[in-house]
Amino acid sequence: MSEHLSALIVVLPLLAAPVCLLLRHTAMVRAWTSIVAWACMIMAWTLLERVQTGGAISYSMGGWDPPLGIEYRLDALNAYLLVIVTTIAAVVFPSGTILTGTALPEGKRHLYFAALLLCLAGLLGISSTGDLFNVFVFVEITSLSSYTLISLGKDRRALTAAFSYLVMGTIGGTFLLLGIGFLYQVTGTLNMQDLALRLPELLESRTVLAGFAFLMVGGSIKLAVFPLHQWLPNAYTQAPPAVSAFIAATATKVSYYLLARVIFTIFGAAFVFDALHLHWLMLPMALAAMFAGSFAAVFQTDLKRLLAYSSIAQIGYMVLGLSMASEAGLTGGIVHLFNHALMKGGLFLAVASVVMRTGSSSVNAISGLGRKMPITMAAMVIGGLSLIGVPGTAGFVSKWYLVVGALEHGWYSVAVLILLSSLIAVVYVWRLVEIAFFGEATHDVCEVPWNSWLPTWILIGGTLVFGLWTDVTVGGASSAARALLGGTP
Amino acid sequence: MSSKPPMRMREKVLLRVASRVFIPLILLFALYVQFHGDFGPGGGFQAGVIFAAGFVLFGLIFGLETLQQVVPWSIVERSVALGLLIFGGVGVACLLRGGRFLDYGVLDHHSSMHGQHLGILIIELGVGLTVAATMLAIFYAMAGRERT
Amino acid sequence: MWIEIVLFALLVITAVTIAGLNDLFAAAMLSGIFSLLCASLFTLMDAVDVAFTEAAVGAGISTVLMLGALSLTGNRENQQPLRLGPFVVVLLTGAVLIYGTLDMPAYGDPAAPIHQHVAPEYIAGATAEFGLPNIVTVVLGSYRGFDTLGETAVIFTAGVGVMALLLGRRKRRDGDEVETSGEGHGDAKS
Amino acid sequence: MEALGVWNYWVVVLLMMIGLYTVIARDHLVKKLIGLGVFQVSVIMFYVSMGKVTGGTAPIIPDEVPAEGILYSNPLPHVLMLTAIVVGVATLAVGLALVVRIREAYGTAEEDELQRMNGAQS
Repeated sequence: MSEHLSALIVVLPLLAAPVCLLLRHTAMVRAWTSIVAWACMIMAWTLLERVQTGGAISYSMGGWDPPLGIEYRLDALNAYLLVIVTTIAAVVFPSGTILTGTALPEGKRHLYFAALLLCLAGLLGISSTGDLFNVFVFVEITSLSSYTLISLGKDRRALTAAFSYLVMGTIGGTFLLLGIGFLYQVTGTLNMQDLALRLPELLESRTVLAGFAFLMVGGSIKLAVFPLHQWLPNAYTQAPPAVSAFIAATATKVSYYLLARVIFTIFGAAFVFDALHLHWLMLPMALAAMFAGSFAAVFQTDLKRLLAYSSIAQIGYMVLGLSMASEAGLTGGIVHLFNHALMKGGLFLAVASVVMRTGSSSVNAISGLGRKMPITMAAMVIGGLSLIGVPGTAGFVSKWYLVVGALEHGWYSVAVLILLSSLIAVVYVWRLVEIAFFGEATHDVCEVPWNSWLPTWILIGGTLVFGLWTDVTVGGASSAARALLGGTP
Repeated sequence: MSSKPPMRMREKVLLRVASRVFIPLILLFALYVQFHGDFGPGGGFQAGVIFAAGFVLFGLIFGLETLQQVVPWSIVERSVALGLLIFGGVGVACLLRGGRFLDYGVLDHHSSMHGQHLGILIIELGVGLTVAATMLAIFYAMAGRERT
Repeated sequence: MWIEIVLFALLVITAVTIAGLNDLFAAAMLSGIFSLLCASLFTLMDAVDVAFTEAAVGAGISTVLMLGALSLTGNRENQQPLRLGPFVVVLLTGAVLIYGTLDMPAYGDPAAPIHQHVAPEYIAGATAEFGLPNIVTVVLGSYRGFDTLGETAVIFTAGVGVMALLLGRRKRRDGDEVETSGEGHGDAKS
Repeated sequence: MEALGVWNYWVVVLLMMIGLYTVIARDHLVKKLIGLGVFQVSVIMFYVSMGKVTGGTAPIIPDEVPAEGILYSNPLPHVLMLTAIVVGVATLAVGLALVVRIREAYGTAEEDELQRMNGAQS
């Protein structure tokens, strides 16, 4: 069975979702969802180990060899991504706060878990497929389940947030479809490897250029790259907090992967950066995102919205790494995928605990909670420190590589700007610390039960562990970066 | 959708009689599309849509309550799940018989062509079931709401 | 050739009318007609399966869903002027699209790359390995069966979404029609 | 003259632009979804146009013996577009469900009014 792992890791959650509708009973469905997430995580770690020792794995669905059939292809980059996505799922799904802030009555909760599993399956599908049209199909599975999950937030604004996301997401998805169509029309293939073989002689074609543009814009909408980010703050703010934790930690990572795959594997860095000079477009956008996101975060009165704006800034860091197109820069961007998933997932879970106890996610809700809920608040502080990039936390590691990458390019001003934008993060994180530890206690609450704070601490603890012990994260990221830069692995 | 003004009795009788003829025809056509998809245009998806249309028509004429007696909600919800499971189950069966996921050829060890036919037939059934049930579920969900 | 030009002209007229209409019932019906016109064009372009599906889905199910939703939400739309910002975005998108078409193979050209690579093998394989006449079914079911599994999952996801959003406000014996999604929910009457 | 060979793509582009404009510029949420539908169907039209081969027939192999030498239109775009149609109707269903709920919760389905109400709330 083990050679089928790369198919099973997607198929298992995909088929586990309908099982939720048959089980129906909330407690059973909840346990089932967690078991599936854990199984996926074990598969992902196995696959990563196998890819790192034995090279890329190709699996042809239906036994039809590519380009005839759909190929699932895992290399150092996807396997790394699978580990991120499944690990976050395995931590978030069993959390005691998973249902906090949802508007679902008892008889419908199994639908919520089905949507979570579908979202997971979609993300895993995008991450591991080697077929461009198959990407579109799984993008739509992810998107439709995310719209549903977001709309289940408690406030009625969750509905409008989900609708705006639906409109933006569908436009993005249709742009992807257009881009795929343009490339298909001049090459006759949908397989990524095959496209990479056939495109080099067609790079002068205006059809290929337009196709590239649509893929990039479609992917950027999904990733919420500044200035296409408007849907993100509302969606993350209104979604149930555990959903925000899951989506913020995984969905943007997968979209980022998609862009990297298009740029490096399908088109090749030489075309994108040497011929098109795309970095002169990406670099300002990344810098603008870093500053605009951080600035906006400073003025937010809602914890989830604050974290959402900080996400936009963090996406900026990742895109910055992409635009460097060097090993250090890409390593920084890719390792930041992992680190940001840990810290944002942990922070949103901490907010979920706050919502569980106080019923509110406003910044004022945590006033004085440093004494009432010390475990949760300590996690929030460490997560915040990691967002800033304090040495010893995971956030420092990614920023270190980004600064090194910038210096290698001779972009000294960019390196300075990275440090400056981190200073803004200090402002909004310090504000939280001040309110939590020096504010008046307005809510008379106690700490959340262990099954709620433990998931938070697993992720936040991860940011500490991977802040010091970087073998796995940086090692995996740099081999992924080399695989990308080396063209087809 | 359900809270339409009641029709006059005679119109309703006419509709009911006409629907007695048409609804079985629609369902029959759906079955034809389902199983003839290998030869002409059509397949599970189109058949599912038509199948659901037949039931929706029934529900519009005889009322949501009557339709729910014919096709109870629990069956609809389970069918939505079951269709996808049938499709995936075929894939898993291929794995168990030593092939790749969805490699129907291994379903029949004597003739891979026959195995392919069998596989396509079953997965189309799965598609049809999920599509028909989902469309019906959406109708139930919408028709059960009242205008605010 | 001429029939295609006429159909395309009708499509453009329909689309412009849809964009301009304030009566949403009419717009929904017109979008059904738009789908039907597209289905006719698909038939002319030899895509019988797509035409069948588009007719059943676009002109059938989608229109019914829209009318159903409109009966719950009302069909009046406020008048609004032409907006400059969206207009610029759309023009820009259109410009890139037109730019992309300039190097495309001509419509119907049998030498186009997509007819040379992969597709011939499907056509050959349908007879040799399947013995089935409908090539589309063969590709859909077997060669690209995993896409179809994904497609079924998309439908399933939509079902889950609609059930989660709309189900359960029916009047049941226990009267569990609360299902709030916020404080203001449900009591805002039109 | 070669550009004339792609004239139908230009019409399709025009349709896409009208659809996209309806999505972005109109305020009523159902109208947005209708526009989204026009946009998606136009993309489907674009794909199906690619698959057409002049002098070809529908990709269904006839029963009669001389099945060789027949020119078929490309079946792959058709297969892809069947999936795209499904995606379109799935999105529409979820979108409409959201509109119904929004209307129940706010009493309106016009975007500008919704924004005003959301702004007043926060």
